[in-house]
Amino acid sequence: MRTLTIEGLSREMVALRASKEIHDGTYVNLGIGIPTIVSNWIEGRDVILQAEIGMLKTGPLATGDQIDQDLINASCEPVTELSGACYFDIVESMSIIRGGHVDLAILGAFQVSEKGDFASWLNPDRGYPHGVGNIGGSMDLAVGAKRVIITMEHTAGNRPKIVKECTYPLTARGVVDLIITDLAVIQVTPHGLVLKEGYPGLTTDEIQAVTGARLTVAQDFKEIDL
Amino acid sequence: MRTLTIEGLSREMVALRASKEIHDGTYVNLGIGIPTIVSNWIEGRDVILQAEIGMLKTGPLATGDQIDQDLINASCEPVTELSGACYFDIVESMSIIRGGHVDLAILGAFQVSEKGDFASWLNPDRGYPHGVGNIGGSMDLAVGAKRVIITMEHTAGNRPKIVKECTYPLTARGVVDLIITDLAVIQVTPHGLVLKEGYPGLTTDEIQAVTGARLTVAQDFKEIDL
Amino acid sequence: MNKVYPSPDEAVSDIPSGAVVALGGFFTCGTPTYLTKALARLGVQDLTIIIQSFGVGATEVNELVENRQVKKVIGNYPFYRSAERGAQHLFEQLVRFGKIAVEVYPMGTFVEKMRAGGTGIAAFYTPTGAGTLVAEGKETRIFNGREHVLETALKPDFALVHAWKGDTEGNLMYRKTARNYNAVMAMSAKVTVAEVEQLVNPGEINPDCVHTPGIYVQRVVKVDRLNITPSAG
Amino acid sequence: MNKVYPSPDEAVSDIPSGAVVALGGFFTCGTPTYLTKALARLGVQDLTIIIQSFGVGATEVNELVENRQVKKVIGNYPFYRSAERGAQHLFEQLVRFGKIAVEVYPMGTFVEKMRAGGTGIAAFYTPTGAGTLVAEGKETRIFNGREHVLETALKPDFALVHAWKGDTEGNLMYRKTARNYNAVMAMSAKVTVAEVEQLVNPGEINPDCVHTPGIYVQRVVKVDRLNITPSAG
Repeated sequence: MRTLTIEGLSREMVALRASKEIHDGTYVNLGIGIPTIVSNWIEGRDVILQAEIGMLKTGPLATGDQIDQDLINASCEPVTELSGACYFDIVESMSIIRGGHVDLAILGAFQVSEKGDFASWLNPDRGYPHGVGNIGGSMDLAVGAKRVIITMEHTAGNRPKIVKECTYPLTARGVVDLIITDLAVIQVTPHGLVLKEGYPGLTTDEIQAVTGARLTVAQDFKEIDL
Repeated sequence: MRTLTIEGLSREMVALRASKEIHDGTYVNLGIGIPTIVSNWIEGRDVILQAEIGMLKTGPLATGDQIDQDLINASCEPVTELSGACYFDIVESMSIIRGGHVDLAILGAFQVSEKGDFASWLNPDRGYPHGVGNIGGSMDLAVGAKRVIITMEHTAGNRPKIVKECTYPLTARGVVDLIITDLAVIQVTPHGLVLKEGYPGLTTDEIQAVTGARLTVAQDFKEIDL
Repeated sequence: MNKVYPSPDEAVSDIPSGAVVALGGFFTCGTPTYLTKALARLGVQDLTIIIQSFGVGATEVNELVENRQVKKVIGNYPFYRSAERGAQHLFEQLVRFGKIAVEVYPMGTFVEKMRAGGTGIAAFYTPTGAGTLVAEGKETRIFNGREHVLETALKPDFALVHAWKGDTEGNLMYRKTARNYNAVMAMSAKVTVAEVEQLVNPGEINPDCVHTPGIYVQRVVKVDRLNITPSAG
Repeated sequence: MNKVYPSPDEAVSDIPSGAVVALGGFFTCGTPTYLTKALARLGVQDLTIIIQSFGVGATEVNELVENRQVKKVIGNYPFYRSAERGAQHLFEQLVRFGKIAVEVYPMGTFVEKMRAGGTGIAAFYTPTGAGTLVAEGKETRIFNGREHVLETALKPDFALVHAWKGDTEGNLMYRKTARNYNAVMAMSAKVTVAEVEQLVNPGEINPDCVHTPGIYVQRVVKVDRLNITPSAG
């Protein structure tokens, strides 16, 4: 058995893999972190981005003269608007999200469980009072989007982030459809986790070894398809 | 004792009396019937009319070239807009009404009780199935407006419309503040109805005789103040 | 993301019998005339129609009644104000004889139920209707000393709405009081079809003035502006 | 109906200690900078502040913390994303040591609670937060096979909001994503004070493009447009 010191996919490549899950003609919300990078891979495609702050058709990050202080994304970065954009308030934005109008949300997470629960908003290590953390739009996206994909590192140091039961406070229960990490693509099914794709050269046993929940290997298991 | 064949105030005069309850600098919603006529008496005053259909600063009825098919009131009459008007959808319109943002609603009724209940939306004589009638915005205005004034004929034929208990299906319970009829102005208080003003020449006993609930005569009872 | 359909008939062609269909408009104002006529031509049956008002104004709605396509109406102001006119009206006759079921709600509850359907809220407590026939058979509860009625979400299968301006991706703008029920029905339905008087390209509507974000709208049809005389019939 | 106040200080002068005050804005975008500074100058204490975020962006909000005017915060994203930066931030330190109470809600619940306060709905059932810490101590109920959490209305005493354009009667228009929380806070509060970059006469805003109808706004103050560099701190 070899030691796993493998690099895995870069964040950019994880985002690229995630971008392949986006169908043309759909509305997508991208969370903070790796999901934000996904936007670089869909420029020019027939995909409309929704932003929590109250916008449809968010364009790429604004630079130089494009920067408008009244036009930011949920990470407070200046962005641009594409032709046909529209603005609305956060009540409407949350109606769009919670009401099931967004086709796909791609989010980050601390942990994902084999049941499709995930935890993303409260790191207990920060030591805040009970139940206090940065929720943002994550819980609404989790319950409202028609499909939820989590993109994240496969492990935090040596600790698996894909687990049997989340130990961090949950964002939502049973909502994750697909997990895309630097090492694998894993589908959440009613029968547990199915390993669909792996990092080139890694065996399924090696992936299982860094995963905290049991993986069933898909019949069509293959190398991650970029 | 004389027979009451008195005419009482015309609908226009009832509306005029009601208009005196409107304070400058307030937002007012006027119902169908006599309340609609009130708008004639407040032209030029610093009062803003709210319309259920989704408008602030409704102006007088439109005539001739002013008529715009996209600009009507809740009675489907073409109206005009005053400078500074704005439009919104009916969800927002009902937020304004139910949310307590309207200072005064002037509405019509079939019956008003001594407790301030009133009935205005379902005439059982029309013979519809149980609970089916034209509600419109009446129930929302009744519970939402900061002050509710009912303008109506004092009686329907010989039948009192001001009663101990409403026999018609209620619009709302305990919400009426003031009743203005062709014969009297009556305040609803926690201790019952107080007769404040009467039609010139009518005695308080004569008004009591055509009223189905007990009236307390106000110490400052006077002729209707037009 | 081109959502333009070539005709009203094609835009409503998959509405099945038994569907729940919301029709925008307030009396004669902002009604989806072309789409409603297309629905009448389609001839599907057993429809549940969500609409402010049946008797008054928009005659094309009555085609649905004359064709016996309507099983049930959910609305707010179903009848003519005048009892005499109402008595002569086919819709009211069918209601009286139990051929069409009618469910009425206070205006605020009516729209809030649809908004709840569109916004993913299952139910809400409103003070409107407490202590009246509207509350019959419903749960009530005291909040802040005041009785409230529990009302649940209403989510139409389809909404047919009328807008003044729309772009090819479904962003809509309404004109004056023609906005009325159209906006909430558009956000509420599973499939929203909008007829628009002016069809424009993305970017031609001021992004700060869009009333219905395109994400709520699945289909757009260009229609001519009709000349309508406002009238409560 | 002239609602114009001569200065931010005069427009907030009656906010008492212990008041519940909502502050619009999302990080650095659309924040009521002038009104917040005026509230800091006013020096009232024991405030409950309703705001998206404390740590990030808008520094004038931190003046309220430095002055020890804040008893409690109700929000959605209170802290810096970076633990290191947060640890150095007075607000987070005060929270950690229990000097400022914090109540957080999912974004949709946070705004829906305020909307409920403004629209006269006492409470609502949302699927968001079900099965999480957010639902602790709250009633839950199954609708359509899915667990929902009962959340109640939140009605601030005052809202301080920032708008791009406002007329003297309080009709407001926001610009791009600066609309964010401002609209719902304006409709929710008992008293709403708006600072506006452009103060115009009634009729100078397109009536179809008003975002906040004037009926929700009690006071309007003209302020200069600031030059802000968007930054999450």
